Amino acid sequence: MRLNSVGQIALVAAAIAYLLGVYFASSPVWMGFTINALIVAVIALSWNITGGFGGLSSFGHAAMYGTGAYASAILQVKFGLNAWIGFGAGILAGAAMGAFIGALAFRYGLRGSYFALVTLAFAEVLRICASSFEFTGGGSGLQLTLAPGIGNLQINDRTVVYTALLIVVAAVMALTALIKFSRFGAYLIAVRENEDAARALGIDTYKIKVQAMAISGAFGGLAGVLYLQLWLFIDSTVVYGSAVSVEALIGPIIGGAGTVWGPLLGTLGLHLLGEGAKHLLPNAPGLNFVLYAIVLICALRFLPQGLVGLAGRVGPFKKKENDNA
Amino acid sequence: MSSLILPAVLSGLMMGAVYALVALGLTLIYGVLHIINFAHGSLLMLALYAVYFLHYHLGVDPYLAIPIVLPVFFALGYALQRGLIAPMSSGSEQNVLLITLAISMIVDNLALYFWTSNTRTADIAYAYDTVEILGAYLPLGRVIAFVAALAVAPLLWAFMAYTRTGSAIRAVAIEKRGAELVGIDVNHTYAICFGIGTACVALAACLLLPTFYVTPQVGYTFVLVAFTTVVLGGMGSLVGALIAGLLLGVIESLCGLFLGESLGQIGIFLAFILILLFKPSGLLGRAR
Amino acid sequence: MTFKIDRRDLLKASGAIAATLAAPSILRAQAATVKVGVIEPLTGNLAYNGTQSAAGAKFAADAINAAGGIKSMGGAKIELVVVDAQSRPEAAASAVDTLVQAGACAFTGATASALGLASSQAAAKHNLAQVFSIGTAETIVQRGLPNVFRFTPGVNKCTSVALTNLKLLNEGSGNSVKTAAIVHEDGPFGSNMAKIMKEELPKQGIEVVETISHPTPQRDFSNIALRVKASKADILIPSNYLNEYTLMARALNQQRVELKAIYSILGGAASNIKFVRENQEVAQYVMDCNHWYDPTKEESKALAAKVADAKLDLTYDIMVSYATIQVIADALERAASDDRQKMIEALAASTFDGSIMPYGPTKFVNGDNVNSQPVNTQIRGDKIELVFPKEYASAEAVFPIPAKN
Amino acid sequence: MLEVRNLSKSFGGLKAVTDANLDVPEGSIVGLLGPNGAGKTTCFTMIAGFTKADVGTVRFRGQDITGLPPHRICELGMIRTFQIVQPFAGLTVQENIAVGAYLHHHDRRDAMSVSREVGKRLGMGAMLDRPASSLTIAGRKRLELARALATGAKLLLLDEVMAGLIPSEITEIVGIIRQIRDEGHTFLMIEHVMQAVMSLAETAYVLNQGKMIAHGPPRELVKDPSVVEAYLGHGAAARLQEGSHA
Amino acid sequence: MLEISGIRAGYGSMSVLQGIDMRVEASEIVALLGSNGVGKTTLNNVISGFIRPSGGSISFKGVTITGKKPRDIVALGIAHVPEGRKIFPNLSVAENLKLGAFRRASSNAKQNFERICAIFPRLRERLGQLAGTLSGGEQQMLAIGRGMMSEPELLILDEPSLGLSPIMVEEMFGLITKINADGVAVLLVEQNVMQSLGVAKRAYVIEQGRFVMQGDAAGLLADPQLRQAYLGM
Repeated sequence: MRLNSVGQIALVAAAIAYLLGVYFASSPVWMGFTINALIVAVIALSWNITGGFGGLSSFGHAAMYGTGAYASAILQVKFGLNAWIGFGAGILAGAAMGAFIGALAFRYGLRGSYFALVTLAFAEVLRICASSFEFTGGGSGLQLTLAPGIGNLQINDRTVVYTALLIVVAAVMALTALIKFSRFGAYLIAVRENEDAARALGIDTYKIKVQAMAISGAFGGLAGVLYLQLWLFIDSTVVYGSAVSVEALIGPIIGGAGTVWGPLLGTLGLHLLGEGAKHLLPNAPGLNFVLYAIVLICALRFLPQGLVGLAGRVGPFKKKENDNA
Repeated sequence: MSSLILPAVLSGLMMGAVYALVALGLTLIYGVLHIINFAHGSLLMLALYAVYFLHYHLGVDPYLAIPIVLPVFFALGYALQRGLIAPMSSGSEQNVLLITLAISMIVDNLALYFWTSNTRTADIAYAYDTVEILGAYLPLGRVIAFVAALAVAPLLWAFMAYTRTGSAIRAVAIEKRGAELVGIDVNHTYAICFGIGTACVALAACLLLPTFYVTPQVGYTFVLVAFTTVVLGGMGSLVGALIAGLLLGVIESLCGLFLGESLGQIGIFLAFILILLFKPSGLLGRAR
Repeated sequence: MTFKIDRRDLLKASGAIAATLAAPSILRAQAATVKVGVIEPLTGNLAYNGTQSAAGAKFAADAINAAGGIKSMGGAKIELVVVDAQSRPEAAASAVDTLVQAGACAFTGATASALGLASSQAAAKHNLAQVFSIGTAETIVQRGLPNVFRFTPGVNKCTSVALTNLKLLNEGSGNSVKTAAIVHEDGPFGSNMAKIMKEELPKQGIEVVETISHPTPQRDFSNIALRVKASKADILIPSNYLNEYTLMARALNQQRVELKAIYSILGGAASNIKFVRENQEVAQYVMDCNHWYDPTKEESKALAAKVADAKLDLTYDIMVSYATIQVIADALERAASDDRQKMIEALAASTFDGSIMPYGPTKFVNGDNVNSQPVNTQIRGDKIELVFPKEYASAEAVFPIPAKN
Repeated sequence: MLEVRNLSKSFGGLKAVTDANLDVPEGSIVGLLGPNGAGKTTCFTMIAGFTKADVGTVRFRGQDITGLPPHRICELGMIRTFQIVQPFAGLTVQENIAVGAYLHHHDRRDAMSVSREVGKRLGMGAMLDRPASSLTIAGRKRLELARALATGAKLLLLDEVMAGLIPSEITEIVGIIRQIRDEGHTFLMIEHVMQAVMSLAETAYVLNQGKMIAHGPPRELVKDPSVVEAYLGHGAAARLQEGSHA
Repeated sequence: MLEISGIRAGYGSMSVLQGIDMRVEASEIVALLGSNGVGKTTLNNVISGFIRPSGGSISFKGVTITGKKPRDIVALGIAHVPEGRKIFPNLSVAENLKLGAFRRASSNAKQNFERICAIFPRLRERLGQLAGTLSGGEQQMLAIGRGMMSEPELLILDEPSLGLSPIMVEEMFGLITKINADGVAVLLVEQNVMQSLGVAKRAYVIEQGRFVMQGDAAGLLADPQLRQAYLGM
């Protein structure tokens, strides 16, 4: 997590100040809104592994998100297992789904828009399957029994939920940083930048890409499980819908793909933007999305490296040796 | 059930023609600009509203709306590419995707705001008319759409094959640098292509409205199938899109008949994934 | 030190936004007002129903305010706080936070069960009452949440009443209907309904010869119409939404499917006047067992007039949403306070019978209004007539459909 | 160390490489020469496992490596570089080299220290923390070499490391290659510029039109009329003969 | 006709051309020689408008063309046949040729087409064939033919003999002379030094973005420095 400029430090500091400030704002709206944003940040961080570091832009991260949520929900609802087991299983299921999609797609060397389309198609197939089969609850979806308690991973106190999510996001970011500054991360970036050169350097690029999909899938599954435990209800559109896939990629791209802070910053920024748009146009549902989309287009045009990249240009530090923080 | 196979195949073909019509514009844009146009469904919706309102307010028959709607949507598509997508995307494929997404967000929500979410159907005298073919009753509107698709795909193909603009589009699609070398204005050609693609969607709207409804969400009903059609037919292949559209219509219809309508949809997406995995170039596409 | 500044800034910022939110209400707040929430999907795929419901709530609030507001609170006016649930559960849940912040005493919503489940659960944490306008899933009232009040009938009651009525109708026609085909959307309500029908119809001597589920959206109904035709069913029992119902009706007509009756339960289109207007021919004699108001009441007639003035379609969403605001207003009247806990108590004790719905006095048992009931409507000409129960009926049922010459 | 036998490859109708044979003894520097489009790079891609040869075998240290994927070949100790050098843009110079070092040093600290050491050896000590994308052409060529060296490979296939360099830079890189060789590495290098090869290689092979037309010490090769003609065109040998007499 | 003065250009921070001055007169063949990666292709791309130079200017027939778009430069009469040919493989030979006249939809396009078919009889035989299915030499001919379709006064040929068999190379140089004989000036970038100097009137030798030798083709051929540059002897 190295920050290279005054701007980046200020940006991160602002985000941290905001996240801590939520504790003191004593506003359920801010807390609720930030809780939603944090769950989205987890799926954004998931996308960031493959899309950011690996240069593999997926358009179907809902596949992993939904699989995590459904796996956990099915185990709890149909098999009566404890939520904590479901939690772990959801993460594993997400990882398995990621690895499966990756194994198939990369076997045939798919990349670019083809990869995006295949992932999109996978999410769609899963959505249709989930709404068609009995054990996934069909179109009715799955509803967890309301039974608050830490044993069931159902927490009523919102401050506790918020704190837990902050810890989860911090942990996922720490893992991201760990990956970024590890052999695996270096390999993944090498694959993104130049796959042939990477192969020449002894990297099994297929394996690396599938592993990246598995890790990304685990994070995606985690996000799905968090959603499930928070709202206790899922159906096929809610967790496999393309809205999830869009949210997964939009945050990192706006925040700065392939950075540790980008996905969180982008997601928070976009949610704040959405909330702001809603307040600017309170009596015109829908028009807030129009405003949001316009700002999004401008951001794409004027922030080529995302928020982190923009901030990086504000007061950059001189390079010192040994600045691997 | 077996007595239903023939009518099912026929109605699949009719529906498939609509998929092909929607996919024609998409395949053109996809094949030439190499971008995934996520606004395609929203543009279809917009065109359906245009046709609907022409009928509702001015009494223009949807089929007679074609000469009005087509040029307008061509201009719209041209302007979108030239004025918005190209300048705002800075040449990044990922950005194009997100910009088309943003466009669809804008169009959808403006439609919702101005026209509300009411379902509208055009009150047309022949809406219930059918044509009897091989003992099956086929809706007249669908038969017209089928015939139109069969006519339009070759027309478009001929346009691409035999006109100066057509060959410029094909040249830009495959060898951008070479096209620049012979003096083709690549950005203009891209925009023309986007315009034609959008005009195709408008045509699909004219042919679809008599047998369908329009809501601000109606685009999503067709857009994913259209993507499938494009990939199945081979990126950029117009004739491929036509064949793939018809094929998907039949697959969907037969899978729906035998597996149930819900699960039948999976047939389409399985076909999609299989084709992407094993023959990414599609039925009539070139290996890339 | 810096930390304090951050906190203060943040409070200021959130205050500013809260102020912009509340700005319109402050202007109107010269007379005492009491805030009632409305959480409906105004965008996304449920936008149509959500927008209709929100409109219904507004008509009710206007009517109550025009009649002097909440008298026990010195004629306080009802001010609606409408929040978009975006057709997504988490947005519905977040909307509750907005209501709490705005100071709502109770709220109504939320069109789809998935949204309602999420919102009521979130509201439980704030002890905020939700009076469900529409929320047919039985899980809504099975969670033991004290803040949940469902004014309208759930899916079980709707189907059982529908079955009872169907039995009466069939007996009246000399049991002319012997076989049935079910066409349902594969979502929660359609699937549930189909399941119950498949179990219950045989008990009435009606054999289910075909069951077809389809997704939403479904683009083509030709196959479905053909299968219904091939099954030679006497009666078609559809459960789907307006768009699909429209396409289905057309396909049935085009494929020349002859039926003795079309009898839908909570049908999206059969109770939609626009469908009736635009598809008169195929809509004739279609019956629906659904939420519907008591058309004989003066207030109902007034509502119908206002809806027509506003150029809206008079759908059941408007009616039930109107009625739930009436229920909330009654509870406010008795609680004489906008305290959330007092509202829950007042609602729990509700015996209100002044709503526009054809119900007896309200009685919430575990949050479910045991005196609610669906009614049967039938399309006749360009009107939707109420045919069952008899005491509210505006027309005599026609069953089976008279044969065409 | 490397034995290439009867290697052939055609693309469509075009025969890119026909029946190529080649030997690289351990500790030597062998050149692979030829004009543009002669098939040199195609040879490399086949030897290093990037494309499958139609016919022929490749043996490395006695082991048949024909058809192995590139990463397996690299693990065995043979690595190729690319003509167009593209550093991994998101990484610093040191991290770039570390991508190579990670092959046998899984721990980041080890890999980073190996890469620092390799970088210093190649005279890149001062730029280790700079973003790789900021390097000049010469810097990139060095980085490419450093990255390859960091994998611990013993045989390096260099594809035109001198192209685009100015004479002083060429002299430097020639020195570096010599130094690495003396540390126990073996080189097979594609060069278009014969000048560079002359000063480095003991033996060279000349490829023209996909065929090996000559091999031997470079100094003799430049006198070989067939080589001269391959380079300068038909009739060049005779003209040159004339020219040197004039 | 073509005047280049003080051209500097590069990619990003990398400078490739460091002040190039050259000229090409009407109807002459000028050879541009030099080994790989010294900036020959960059110079061509600057002339045809693909790369914006960071300094210097180019004029063609007295008109400044620096900063003009490639398509406008084509219209002025400079045709660029690039390295790698950049033909349209999925279009037929005839379509490729017709597109060459894209900026000159004039009445003599047909006449010009016939003229080119006459110069390249092999292309005439394959008019209906997809360009991608041609052999390397034929593709090169097509690329040149396509360039000729714009009726240029200056033809820039980048490595036309690359990857061709010796017989094809002979044929190619024969064609270049033939084209030149029609009055078209040719800027020839080649590695085939002997043959280039054989057809060219004048030549420039470029090294590291600078000209190190220039002058009469015949004179250069005899210069031992040239051998040095190429063969290191």
